[in-house]
Amino acid sequence: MSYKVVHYINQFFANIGGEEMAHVAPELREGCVGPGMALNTAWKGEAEIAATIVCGDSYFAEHEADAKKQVLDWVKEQKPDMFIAGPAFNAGRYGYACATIANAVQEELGIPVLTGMYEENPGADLKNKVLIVATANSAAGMRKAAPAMAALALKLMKGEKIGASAEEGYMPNGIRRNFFEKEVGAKRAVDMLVAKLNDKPFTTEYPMPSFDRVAPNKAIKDLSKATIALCTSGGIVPKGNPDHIESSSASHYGEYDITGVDDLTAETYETAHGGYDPVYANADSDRVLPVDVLREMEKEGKIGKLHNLFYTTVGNGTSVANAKGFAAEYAQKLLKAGVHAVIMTST
Amino acid sequence: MVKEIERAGIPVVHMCTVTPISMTVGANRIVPTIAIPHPLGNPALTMDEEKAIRRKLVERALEALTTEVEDQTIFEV
Amino acid sequence: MATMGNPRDYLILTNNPLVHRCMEGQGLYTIRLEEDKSFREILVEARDMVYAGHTLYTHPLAGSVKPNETPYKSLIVSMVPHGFDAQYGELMANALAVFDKFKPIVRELPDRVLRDFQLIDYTLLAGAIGFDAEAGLRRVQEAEGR
Amino acid sequence: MKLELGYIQIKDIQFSKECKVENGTLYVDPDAVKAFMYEDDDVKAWVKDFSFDIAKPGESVRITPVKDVIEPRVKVEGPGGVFPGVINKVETVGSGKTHVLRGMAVVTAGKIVGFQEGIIDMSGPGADYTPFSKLNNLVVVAEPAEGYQDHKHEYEHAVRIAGLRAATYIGEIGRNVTPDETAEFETLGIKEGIEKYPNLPRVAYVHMLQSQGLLHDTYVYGVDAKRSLTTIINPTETMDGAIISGNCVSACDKNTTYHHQNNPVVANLFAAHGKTLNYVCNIITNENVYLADKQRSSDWTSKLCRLLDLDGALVSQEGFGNPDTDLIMNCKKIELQGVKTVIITDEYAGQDGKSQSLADADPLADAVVTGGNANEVIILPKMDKVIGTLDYVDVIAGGHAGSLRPDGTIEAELQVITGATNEMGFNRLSAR
Repeated sequence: MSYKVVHYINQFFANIGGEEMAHVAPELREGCVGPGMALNTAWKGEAEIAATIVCGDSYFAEHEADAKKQVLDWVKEQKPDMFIAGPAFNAGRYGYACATIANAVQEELGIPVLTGMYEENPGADLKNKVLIVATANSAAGMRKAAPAMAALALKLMKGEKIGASAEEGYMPNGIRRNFFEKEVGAKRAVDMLVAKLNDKPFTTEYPMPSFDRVAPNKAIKDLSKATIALCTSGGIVPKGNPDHIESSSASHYGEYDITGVDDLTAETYETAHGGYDPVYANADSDRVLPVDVLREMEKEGKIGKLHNLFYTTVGNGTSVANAKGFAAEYAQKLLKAGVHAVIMTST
Repeated sequence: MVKEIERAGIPVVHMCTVTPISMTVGANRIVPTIAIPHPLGNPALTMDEEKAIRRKLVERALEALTTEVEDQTIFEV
Repeated sequence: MATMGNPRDYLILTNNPLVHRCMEGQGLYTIRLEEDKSFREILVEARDMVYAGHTLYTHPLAGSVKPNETPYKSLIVSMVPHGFDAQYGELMANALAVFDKFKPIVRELPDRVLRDFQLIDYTLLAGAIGFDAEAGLRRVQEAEGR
Repeated sequence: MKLELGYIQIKDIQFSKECKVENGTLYVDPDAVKAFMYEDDDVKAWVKDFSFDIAKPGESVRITPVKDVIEPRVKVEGPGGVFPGVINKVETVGSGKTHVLRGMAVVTAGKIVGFQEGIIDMSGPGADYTPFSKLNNLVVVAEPAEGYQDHKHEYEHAVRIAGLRAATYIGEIGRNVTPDETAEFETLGIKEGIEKYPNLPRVAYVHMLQSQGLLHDTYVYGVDAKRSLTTIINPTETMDGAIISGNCVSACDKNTTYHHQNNPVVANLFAAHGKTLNYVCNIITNENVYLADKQRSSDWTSKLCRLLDLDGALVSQEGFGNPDTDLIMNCKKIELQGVKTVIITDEYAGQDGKSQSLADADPLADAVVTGGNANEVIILPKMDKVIGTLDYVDVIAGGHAGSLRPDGTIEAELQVITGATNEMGFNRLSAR
């Protein structure tokens, strides 16, 4: 029995047409189409493309939600062992569609996925979420890309352990994997140094963690129409700490409604933070979370609205990964609630 | 944490006493505050004076949110 | 390297009783022994002091014993704050990140192993400030009649 | 300074009443080795007994807990003797001729502390990760004298010296043997080098030495490295045992004495010397716990790089955690002097490979070679024979509760394997 694969390609690779046909809606075809043939050949019967989904690049970009839903429905019906998209090479919108749809299939249907594209393709932004085989920057690279993708896909279908990115040809995805190089480390180091000394290209084996800076967002134009939310790492919670937020190494964050609250008082709020002297915050939590003045400004019409929920964590000893996770999660909530700007206070 | 909020597309101002920490965690708009245990207050003052200072700091924070910045910027009070 | 720091300014944060036994009263430094604190809690305490402006004198990840193996941690910060230094703040934050990436090991350690972990932690600390670790041990052993 | 190494290939080791090398077989009398080890007072005082064993490549044998690995060598011409300042008197080595018993090693093993670590498997999957599985090993297991628990410093010292003495004794057996192969290594004086290789980039090796305390030390001509300022040493001196290991924590990335004798960075820089670069010298610097020491030592390293007018420097590391800070400080400061660097390290990226690999980082460290992720989990099958003891496997680095399974297999992180993720670049293992 061979493994069953669903393949996603765009209008160009399905021979429908170029840019002028990029508007075509998704369509499901039986068997393999275009580049799928190369994959089938490489699998030698061990796996086979059962169906191919063709979608115009502009259509996907302009109707992402609809396209996604349609593709997911079809893939679900097919019950494949694997979903492959592309390769997209340097085609930007196609690459974006491949990575996005592969990510959706993986997350929502739990099916292994793989795509391929050129490193600078905007779709490669998702490389930490979706396995992406690095390809050349034009379709001329198909001859190399197809066998690499086929081999990696087969491993994924068989549930085999996959090797390091350098061995398997996928883009580094933030997961470090060991493997044996051809030369010992010292030889590689000397070669790298000689290249560096001669201004020749070399590739570091461990890229330093990007000193990840997020560019500042645009300023808000009109405060009087803006919804402002308050967040704090100072651990302000309703008196009695109802959610039992730990004083250090917190495992969750707090979300509290301040509808109708004009002032935080010693009777109503306190801090759960264990890392600083809590006396001042307990006596008047506005000293950490300035609800009182923001309410005033709301009444004066200086700001549009103070968001009715605030988010709280304790900075003290909470692991970086956790803190990041908490903030990423409640940031989405703030976004959905239509918050325009955030004041974050720290102790 | 400020970075995650910024990443979600919401402008954020970090009010923080130790501004170098704020710089290291990647905040873009920073307003220095009073002291670690009471960033937005000063127990040595009367409640009214304290609130006035708090208001000044929050106004500065709102000003930061309405100011375009290119890079990490500290909005001294 | 024997260092030229000012021992009066050394505050030794530790959960290791051996550090206290061997070093208490033998120098101008101050020892804050907190036996009920975990390795991580000692790091957090130090980090918060560093954030509050205390100088960090020793590296928080001294030694190659992994943080999920040994329960003991000793390090030195200044008695009084001298002003926040971002470099120390980063070292402390990184040390906590390193601690957190190791998978916690749940186990009962036999006494002899605990004693050895205490010994290693103590010698690393002693070595850092030029305190004669062997002499310290001998003094304690003699006092305890061994 | 010029040194000729004469390699005597050892293909087999056998116990015998007579000590000799014949047709690639080392015949050795354990009693004679033992007697030589006991000539040292500290060994006499702290080691109750030694037992000897031989482990050969491909055998179903596990050696654990390993303390040190040492290659037997003997100086046959030129000043000084091997392991100067420790076994032989303090006299500058690194010139003349030295015989090497290649293809074998003396491995010291036995308990020192309760979490003693270091595994060498002679076959199976674990053997792929340690270079010592490819050698014929004469294993010396030490048993401590009564009361050693209160004298770990003295006992560690005794076992360290015992291993070096055993290697010295065996090296001596090769004194009058004709080497199978010889090789010459020479670095030049500064002016001489510039005149001879005017167009080649000038490169030095920045060799970081573990120097933190008990079981974390390195000795240079007998001096504890933590008490030394950053300094310069000729690469050939290290071939005569000028640097020895007193480090026995973090098995995967500690440098054994064997690593120092056979430093792969030295070997590969010599291979490129006069062709693509001009190998100037080694700079040795320490990894101390006290932060001001780190500051001072890395300042000094970069200062020497500038003083030597280097174009490039290769930096190697030893150990886990805080040496990452020394590594990054060295790299950054050297780069800021306008000297290009490549650094060699290993990674602790967590069992899932998702965590940040190093405890420190800097954008100037843009050329990194890695020895792999030490947290990666490996299953080591049961071996027919254990030399040493498995008592410590549950406690050792990377081992975790239940790591020694009832069927004799061991589930552990690569950390437990001696030399697995070596930060001098001794191995082929890497990660991406």
